[in-house]
Amino acid sequence: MSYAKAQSKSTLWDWLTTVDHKKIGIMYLVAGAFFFALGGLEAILMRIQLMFPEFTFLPAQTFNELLTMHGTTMIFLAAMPLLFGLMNYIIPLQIGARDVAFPFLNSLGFWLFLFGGILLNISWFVGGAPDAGWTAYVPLSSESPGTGIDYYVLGLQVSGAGTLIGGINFLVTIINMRAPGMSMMRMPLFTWSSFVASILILFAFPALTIGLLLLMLERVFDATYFNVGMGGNVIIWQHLFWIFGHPEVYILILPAFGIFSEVIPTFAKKRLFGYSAMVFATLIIGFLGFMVWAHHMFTVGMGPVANSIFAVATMAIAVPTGIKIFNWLLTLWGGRIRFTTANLFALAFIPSFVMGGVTGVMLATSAANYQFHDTYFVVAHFHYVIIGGVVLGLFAGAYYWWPRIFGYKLDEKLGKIFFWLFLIGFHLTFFVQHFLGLIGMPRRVASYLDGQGLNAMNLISTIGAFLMAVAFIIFVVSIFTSRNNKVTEEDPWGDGRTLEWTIPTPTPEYNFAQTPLVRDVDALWYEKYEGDGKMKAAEPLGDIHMPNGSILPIVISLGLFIASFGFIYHHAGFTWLAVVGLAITFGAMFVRSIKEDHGYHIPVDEITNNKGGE
Amino acid sequence: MKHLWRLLPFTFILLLAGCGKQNLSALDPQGPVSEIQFSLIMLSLYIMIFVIVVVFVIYVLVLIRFRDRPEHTHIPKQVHGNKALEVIWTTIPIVLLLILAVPNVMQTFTLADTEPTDADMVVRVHAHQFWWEFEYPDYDIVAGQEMYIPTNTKIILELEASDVIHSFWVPALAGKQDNVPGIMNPMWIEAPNEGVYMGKCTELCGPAHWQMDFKVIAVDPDTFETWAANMVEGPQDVADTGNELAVEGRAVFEQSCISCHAVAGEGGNPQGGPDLTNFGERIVAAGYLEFNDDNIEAFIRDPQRYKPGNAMQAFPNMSQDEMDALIEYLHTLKVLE
Amino acid sequence: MAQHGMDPSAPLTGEPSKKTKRKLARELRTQIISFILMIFLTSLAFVSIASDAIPASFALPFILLLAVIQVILQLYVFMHLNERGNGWPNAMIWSGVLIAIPTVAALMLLLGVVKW
Amino acid sequence: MADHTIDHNTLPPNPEKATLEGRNKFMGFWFFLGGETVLFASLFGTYLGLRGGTVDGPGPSELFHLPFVFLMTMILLTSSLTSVFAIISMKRGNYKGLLAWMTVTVLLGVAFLGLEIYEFVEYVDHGLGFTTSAFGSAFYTLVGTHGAHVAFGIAWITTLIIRYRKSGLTLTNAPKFYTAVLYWHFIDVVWVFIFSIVYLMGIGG
Ligand code: HEA
Ligand code: HEA
Ligand code: HEC
Ligand code: CUA
Ligand SMILES: [Cu+2]
Repeated sequence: MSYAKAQSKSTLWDWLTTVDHKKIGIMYLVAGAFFFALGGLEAILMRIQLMFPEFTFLPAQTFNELLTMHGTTMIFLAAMPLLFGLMNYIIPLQIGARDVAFPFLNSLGFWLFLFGGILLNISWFVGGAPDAGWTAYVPLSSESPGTGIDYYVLGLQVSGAGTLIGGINFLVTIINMRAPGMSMMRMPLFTWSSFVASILILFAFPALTIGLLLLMLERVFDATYFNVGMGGNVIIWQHLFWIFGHPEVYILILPAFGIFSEVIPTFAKKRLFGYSAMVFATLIIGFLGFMVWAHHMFTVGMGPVANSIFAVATMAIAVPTGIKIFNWLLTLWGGRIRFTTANLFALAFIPSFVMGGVTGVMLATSAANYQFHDTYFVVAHFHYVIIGGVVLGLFAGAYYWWPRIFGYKLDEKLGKIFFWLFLIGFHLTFFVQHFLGLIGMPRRVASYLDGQGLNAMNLISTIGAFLMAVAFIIFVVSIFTSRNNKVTEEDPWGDGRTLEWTIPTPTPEYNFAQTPLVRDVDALWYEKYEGDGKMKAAEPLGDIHMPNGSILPIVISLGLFIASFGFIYHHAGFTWLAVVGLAITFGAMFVRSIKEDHGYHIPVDEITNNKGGE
Repeated sequence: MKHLWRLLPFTFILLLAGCGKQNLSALDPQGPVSEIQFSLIMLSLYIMIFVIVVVFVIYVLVLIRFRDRPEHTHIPKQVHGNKALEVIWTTIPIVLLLILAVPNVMQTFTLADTEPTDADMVVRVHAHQFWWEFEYPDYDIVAGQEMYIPTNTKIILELEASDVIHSFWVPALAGKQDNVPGIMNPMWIEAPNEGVYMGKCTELCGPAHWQMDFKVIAVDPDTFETWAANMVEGPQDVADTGNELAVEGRAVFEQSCISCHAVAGEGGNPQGGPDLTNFGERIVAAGYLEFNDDNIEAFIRDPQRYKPGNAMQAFPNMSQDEMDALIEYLHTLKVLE
Repeated sequence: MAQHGMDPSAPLTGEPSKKTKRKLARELRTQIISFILMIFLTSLAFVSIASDAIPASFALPFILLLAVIQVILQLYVFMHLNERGNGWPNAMIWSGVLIAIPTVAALMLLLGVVKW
Repeated sequence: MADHTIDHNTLPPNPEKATLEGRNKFMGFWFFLGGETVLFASLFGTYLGLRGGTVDGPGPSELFHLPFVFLMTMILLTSSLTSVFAIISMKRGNYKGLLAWMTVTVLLGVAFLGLEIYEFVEYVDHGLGFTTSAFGSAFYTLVGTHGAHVAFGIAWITTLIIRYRKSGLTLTNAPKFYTAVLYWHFIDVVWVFIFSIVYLMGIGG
C-alpha cells in the first residue's frame, strides 16, 4: 500500500520519526551509555577530590554539584534508560510480538527522557548545576540560590513523564501482545521482571511528579508547603521523594534480575530452577518495595513505633531476594557452565550483590542505622547493589543480546579484560568505603581532615575508580574493534532458549514473519528438544500491518523543553516562554488526536523475500 | 575476655584508624548508646557473614564442579524446581531476620527513651549553617561549637535547626538524629569516660557541610559545675589582668564583633555567630581549623575562603595591630582555669 | 493485525444484537438506580456535617464510609469494573489504592511533629 | 488474540474493545488511572499534613460554604450520569445520542469549572491566597489539580465531538470516546474525596 512512502526518507529523518521499538531501544542504549560515561566522569572527578585529605582540586560548591549530578544522572539518565533500551528491544521479541502496544507513545517516552536529560545538564553552563544531592531535601533545595535546582525539578519532571509513559506501554504490551500459547506463566523471566518493574514505575513516579510539582511551585511561584514559618513542613518532601525513591531502586534491580535469569540458564544449558518461585519472589519484592520507604528516614524523628515497623518490613525483603539468589545457584547446579563474558558478569553478580544486599539488611536495623545513616557505609551499600547488581546486569545483558541488537558479537578477549578490570576496580573502590563510614566519614563531604585515619582507604577507593574507568574505556574500544565479528545465525550462542533467538539476524522490522505458537516456557528450547527445532507458526503468512513514523513526539517534547525555560526564568520575566512551549506541546497533541493514521502494510512477497535471506 | 569478641573483625581497621585518639569511630563505642548500637552492628554483621559464607560456599562449589569441559556432551537435566528446598531457603532467612529484628525493636525503643527525669540534664542543640549552638536551659548558658557535659549523666538532647536540615553525630557516643527546622527531635547520650569526642554534621547542608564539625567534651561533674558557673560569670575581666593588648582587643571586639558574637551573655543575636565566652579554650577554631593565631586571623579576614557560604562578615582590611590585639583578647576568653 | 478487512475509519453500521439490547436496557436501569443512590449518599454526607445534631466523632468516619461506597459505585457501575475481562484494570486500580493508603497515612502522621 | 469477528449487520457489543488498538487503549488508560490514584493520594496526603498550617490566614471552617459545594457536587455527579448515557447510546448504535450526551457532559463540566473559579476568587477575597499559608498552598494545589483535570477533560471531549461530528461511530473513535468517559468518571471519583475530605472534614472538624 504505502510502503514506498516509508522508505523514501533520509536516515536521520527515519531515526527522528521512528516508532519502531528496536530503533527506540537502540536510541535509549546510546543515550544511556552517553550519560553513563558522563556520570562516571563526574564520579571520577569526585574521587580525585577525595584522593587526599583537604585536597583542593575542586571547590566545595562544585563538589556538591558533581555529587548531585552524578547520582541524578546515573539513576535517571543512565541506569534506567539503559534498562529501558534492553526492555524495548527485547520484550516484544521475547513475547513474539511485532511491536509494542503504543509505538507512538514509546517514541514520545524516549524523547521526553532525552530532552529532560539535556535540560538537566544545561544547568552546568548557566550558573551552576543543582547542589542539594540527588534527594534534593528541602529546605536546602527549596532555598538554594541560583537556577540549579530549577533545572533539576523540570529536567526530572520532563524525563519522568517519559518514564511513566514507557512503563504503561510495557505493561499493556506484555498483557495484550503475547503470542498465542504464551500464558503469563510461560513468559521469560526478563519479561516478567520488566513487567513488575513497570508496575513499580506506574505507582512510584506519580509520587515524584507531585514532589517535583510542589518543589517547583515553592521555588517558582512562592508556595509555602516547605516553609516552616508559613505553617509548612519539610518532612513531606522526604516522604514523597522516598515513596518514589525506594521503589525506584527496585525498578533498577528487577530488570537486572531478569537479565541474569536469562543469561544464567543459557550458559548453564539448564532451565531456570524454580520458575514459579522466581516469579512469585519478584512480585513480593515489588509489593514490599512500596511498604518500606521510610527506612531512609530513620533519623528524621518519626518515632520508635514507625521506625520499628519500617525496619521489620525492610528486612522482610531479604527473604524473596534470597529465594532468587538460591534459585540461581541451583540453576547453575548440575549445568554445563560456559564462561562467556556475558556469563562472567552474571556470575560475578551473585557474590557482589549478596554483599550489597546484606549491608542493606544491616542498614535496615533501625537502631544501628543511626550510626550508619548518611555515612560512607550507605554509599558502599548502594554501590554494591547498584554496580554489583544493576551495572553488572547491564553489561551481562549487553554482551548477551549484542548480536541480536547490533548483528555482531563483542570481542570475548577484550570483554574478559574489561570484566576483570571492572570487577576488581569496583570492589577496590567500594569495599573500603564500608569501613570509612564506620570510622566516621559522613557521605557528601567535599573533603576530610588529615589525621583521622581516613587517608589510606580513600586513596585505595580512588585507585579502584580509575580501574573502572580504564575498564569502561576498553569496553567502548571493543565496541568499535569488534565490528567484524558479524553474526548471521538466528541463535548465535547456540543455546538460546527464548523467542528472540528464533528470528533472522539482523532482526526484520516486523520481527516475526508469522506470529509463533508457544508451547512451553523457554519456547525455543522446547522446540529444539521436543520438536523439530523450528517454531510453529500461529497464523498463515500474510500482509503485516505497521505503524507510520511521526515527528510529533519530538515536537511534544521540545514544547515541554521550551516551557521549562519559561518556568525556570519566571522571575526574570520569561513566563511567556512557558506559554509558548505549552502551546507547542498541546498543539502537537491536538494534531495527533485529530489526525488518524492507520499505518501501512508490508506485502507478503516482501516478507518471503526477506525470509530467504538478503 | 568480654571485649575480645568485638575486636576480632576490625582489629586491623582500628589500627589503621588510630581511633583511640580521635574518638571518631562507631566501632570503638564510649557510651551506653553507642554500645547498644555497636552490639547491634556486630550481631547483624555476624548474621551477614554467615549468609555470605553459605552463599560463597555453594557458589564456589558450583563453579568448580559444573564448569563446561570439552569432553562434556550431555544435555543437563532440565530440573523444574524443588519444593523442599524452596521451603528451606525461605525459612532459614526468616529465622535469621527474627534474631536480628527482635533485639532491634527493643533497642529502638530504648534509644527513644528521652523523657527527661530529674537526674537527667537537658541540652538544646541548635544547628546553623555551619556551626553548632548548645543551650543549657537549666543553667541559662549558651555555648558555641563545643558541648561540655558531665560524665555518667544521662543527657537529653533536643535537636533543632534554624535554617536547613543538619544532623548531629558523635560516633563514639551515639548514632545520629536530624536537626530539622520546625521540629524538635530528642535523643540521649551518656559518657562514662572523660574525653573529647568528635562530632560531625551528617546531612548535606551547603558548601561547608564537610567542615561542620564540633566536639563533645565530657568532664567530671564537679568540673562541669565549675564550667557552667563560670560560663554565666564570664571570663576574667581583661582589665583586671593588666594585659594591655587584650584590653585594646576587647575594644575592637566590642566595635566589630559583638553584634554577632556574645560573650558572657552580652551581645550576639539570633542570626549571629557562635558564643565566644570560652573561645580561648577551643580545641579547634571554627569547628575544624587547627587552633593557632595564623588560622584565627586568616579566618577572621576571609571566612568565606575557609567555610564557603557561612554567615560571618569578612574583615580583610583590619589593621595588623588591631588584629593582634583582637586575637590576644580572644585568647583570654577562658572559663576553666 | 488487520481488522479482518474492515476499514477502521468506516462508520459502524447496523443494530446491536438482541442480547446486547437487553443487556443495555438492564444496564441503564442499574445506572439510574445507582445515580439516585449516589445523590442520596452525597446528601446524607452533607447533612451529617451541616446538622449540629450529629457529633463530629461520628460524622467524620461516617462521611468517609459514604465516600468509599460512592466511589465503589462509580468504579463498578459507571466504569464497569465488575465486567468480565477487567481483571487487570481491577488489579491496577486496587494496587493504586493499596499504595495510596500508606501514602496518605504517612503524610498525615509521620511528619515528625508527633513522635510515634 | 483473535479479533472479534465484525459482522456488518450487528454492531459489536463493545465497539471500544473490538480491535487490538482499542483493547490496548482501554487497558493502558485504566493503568494510567491506577497511577493517578497515587498522584492524588500524594496531594491528599500533603493537604492533610498541612491542613493545620494556616498561620495567620483563614482556615477551612472560616471559608468553606457548604451549599455552594453541594451544588458543584451535584453538577459533577450529573455529568457522570450523562456520560454514562453517552456510552449506552454508543453501544446502541445511536451516534447522535452519543454526541448529544457528550455535549451535555461538557456543558456541565464547564459549569462546574466556572463555579470552582468563582469559588477561588471568593477565597482570595476572603484573604486566602496561594502563598498565604501552607494550608493555602496545599488547598489550591489539590483542588486546582483536580480543576486542571476537569479543564483537560473538557478540552479533550470537545476535541472529540468536533473532530468526529460527521464521521459516525468507527472502530477508531469508539475507544477514544470510551477512554474520555473513563477519565471523566475518574474526575468524579476524585471529587468525591475532595468534597468529603477537604470540604466536609474542613467544616466538620
Ligand atoms: C539497586 C538498588 C538497591 C537495592 C536492590 C537495594 C536493596 C536493599 N536496600 Fe538499599 N539503597 C539503595 C539502593 C538499593 N538498595 C540506594 C541508592 C540507597 C541510598 C539512597 C540515598 O540515600 O542516596 C539505599 C539505601 C538504603 C537504606 C537507607 C540507608 C540510610 O540512608 O540510612 C536502607 C535501610 O534500610 C536500605 C536497605 C536495603 C535492603 C534491606 C535491601 C534489600 O533489598 C536487599 C536484599 C538482598 C539480600 C539480603 C541479599 C540476598 C539474600 C540472601 C542471600 C538471603 C539471606 C539473607 C539474610 C537472612 C539477611 N538501603
Ligand atoms: C546507577 C547508579 C550509580 C552508578 C553506576 C555509580 C557509579 C559510581 N559512583 Fe556513585 N552514586 C550514585 C549512583 C551511582 N554511582 C548515587 C545515587 C549517589 C548519591 C548521590 C548523592 O549523595 O546525592 C552516588 C554517590 C557516589 C559517591 C559519594 C559522593 C558523596 O557522598 O560525597 C561516590 C564516591 O566515591 C561515588 C562514586 C562512584 C564511582 C567511582 C562510580 C563508578 O562505578 C563509575 C564507573 C564509570 C566510569 C568510570 C565511567 C568513566 C567514563 C569515562 C572516564 C569517560 C570515558 C569516555 C569514553 C570512553 C567515551 N558515587
Ligand atoms: C555578621 C555576623 C558576624 C560578625 C560581625 C562576626 N562574626 Fe565571627 N562568626 C559569625 C558566624 C556566623 C560564625 C560561624 C561560622 C561558621 O562556622 O559557619 C562565626 C565564627 C567565628 C569564629 C569561630 C568560632 C568558633 O567557635 O570556633 C571566630 C573566632 C569569630 N567568628 C570571630 C569573629 C571576630 C573576631 C569578629 C569581629 C572582628 C567576628 N567574628 C565578627 C558571624 C559573625
Ligand atoms: Cu550541617 Cu551538614
Ligand atoms: Cu530504600
